[in-house]
Amino acid sequence: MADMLLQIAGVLIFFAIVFGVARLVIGRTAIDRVVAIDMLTVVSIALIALYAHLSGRFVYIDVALVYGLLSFLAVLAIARFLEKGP
Amino acid sequence: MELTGSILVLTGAFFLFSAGLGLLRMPDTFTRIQAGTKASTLGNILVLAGLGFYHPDWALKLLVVAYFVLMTNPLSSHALSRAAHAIRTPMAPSTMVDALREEGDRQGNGDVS
Amino acid sequence: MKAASSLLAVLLFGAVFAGIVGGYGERESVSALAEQYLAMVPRELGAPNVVTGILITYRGFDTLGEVAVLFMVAAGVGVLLGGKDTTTASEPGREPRRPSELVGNGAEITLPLIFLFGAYVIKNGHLSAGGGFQGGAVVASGTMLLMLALPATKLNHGFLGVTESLAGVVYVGIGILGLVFAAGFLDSHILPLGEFGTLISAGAIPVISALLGVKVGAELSVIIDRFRN
Amino acid sequence: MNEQAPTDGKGIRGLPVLWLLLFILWLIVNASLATPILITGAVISFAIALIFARRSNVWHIAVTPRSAWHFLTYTSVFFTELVKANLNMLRYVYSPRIDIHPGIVRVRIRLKSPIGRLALSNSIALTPGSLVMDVRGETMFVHWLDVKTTDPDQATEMIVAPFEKHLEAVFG
Repeated sequence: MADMLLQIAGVLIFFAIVFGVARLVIGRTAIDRVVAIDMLTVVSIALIALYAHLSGRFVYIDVALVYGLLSFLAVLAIARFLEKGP
Repeated sequence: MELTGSILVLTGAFFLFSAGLGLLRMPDTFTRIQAGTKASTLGNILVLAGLGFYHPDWALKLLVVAYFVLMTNPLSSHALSRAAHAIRTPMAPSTMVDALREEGDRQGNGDVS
Repeated sequence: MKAASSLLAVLLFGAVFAGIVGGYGERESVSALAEQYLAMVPRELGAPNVVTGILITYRGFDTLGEVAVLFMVAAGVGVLLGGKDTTTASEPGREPRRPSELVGNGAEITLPLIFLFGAYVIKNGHLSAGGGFQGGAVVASGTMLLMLALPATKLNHGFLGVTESLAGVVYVGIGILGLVFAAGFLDSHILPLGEFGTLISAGAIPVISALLGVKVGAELSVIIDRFRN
Repeated sequence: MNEQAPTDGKGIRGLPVLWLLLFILWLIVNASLATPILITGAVISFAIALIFARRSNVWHIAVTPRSAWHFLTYTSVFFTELVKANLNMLRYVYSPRIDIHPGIVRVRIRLKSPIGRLALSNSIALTPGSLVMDVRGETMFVHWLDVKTTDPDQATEMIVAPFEKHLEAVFG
């Protein structure tokens, strides 16, 4: 039962990623794409944590933390860059 | 125990899914930022909490990750929306009022400290 | 047209990524050489993290070379970009936008946590995932956050330079100590092996790893700061 | 930041709080209570706390039973609002036609301390239909997903008031 629920959760997360990528492709403006990337990162953190559970490796939680940190930096940097304008 | 955890994970995944859908469906950049930030933050926290039920010994570290997301995600969305407003990203036609634009125009849009 | 090309790019990337993920499986068996290393490193060096053990002792000379390359990069960037401070200080045209107050506050709060995490990754070098280079990179990303969110901050290049040189000198010094007291240059047996799996164990490996972390962090910080203007 | 720093901005009043926080965090990420880890953690967190407590006045927090109680209430208010915000968001996302009237309104904030303002803006960003666009002095510009009023006082009452009460008691 519990495993099945986890599998459904995995499918839902997969579709979340698909939607995020769709927004990344459609874009419209650069900011929209960055928003999509930001959201994809948060989804990935959840996914990494889930993978840490599935493979039973505690170390991967550190990976999630580093990933969150780096994506936060990236979004700030891009926002700063776009703010300055062309 | 495991069932509680998996239900939490599933709820979180559902919120992440809604975040993706909101990102796709919302009419303009700012509303997309809102949908993306809120739903994905809660979804992420729920997934981490659910995993905490599976592994009680991981709980504290998962809490650190959740706290980190809780702190950085709104900040990055704030930085993004600020940048979007600064470069005059178009807003949805149904937008009613833009106090920041009025204020910025009154200040000569220099915005220098 | 633009949407089509970006869709194509995403699809190609997805295909490559799917190939990688699809073909990925935890390796069931290891080759003979890996087997030997896996048995030898914990026994001889006392380090659970085999990769760091190999990097710092058996391949210690190569690591020294890598650090030297990084040092030369830092020096080169300094030479190429260093002298421009006065000319680019203030462009008359458009003033840069004031950075967000909230982001600045957030950075003030997150920075100590990032540096602490960097220290944790460095400290983990010989135990589990982590090590000097990785931890140094985390520390340098903290510096980058400092540059982004609080542009008014000035880095103390003199202090960073001294720290980095000192770490380098001590690193080589440990290498020479290994030559004198143990089997050869950068041999980690100058300190006792200690209890397997604890922080103070595996001879000089944690010390070397910490020195590497400090050195890499300082060097990358200087490089990032040089590129700021 | 710097322009509104009080005169004792260079002090080390925030040192104990920051040191304790970093030390606890160190123990959590290490997931161990061995002696060497305790000692290195104390030294490293002290060094980092010394550097950052002197840099800024962000960490000037007085911990009293009253502020701790208000912090707890704030946390519970925050989580209920977070869940409410998400259910609200779900309603918009899954409705066949998205019928919203977004806009940017002006609200007033009374909080002075940097960390309080940050906590407030993060709370606003995560609660029903609002997102902080910019802060200028005492005015905060909030993007509102469904504008109900453009009057600053009423908007303040609706968006800021639930958190500000508690945050003011915690951070000032």
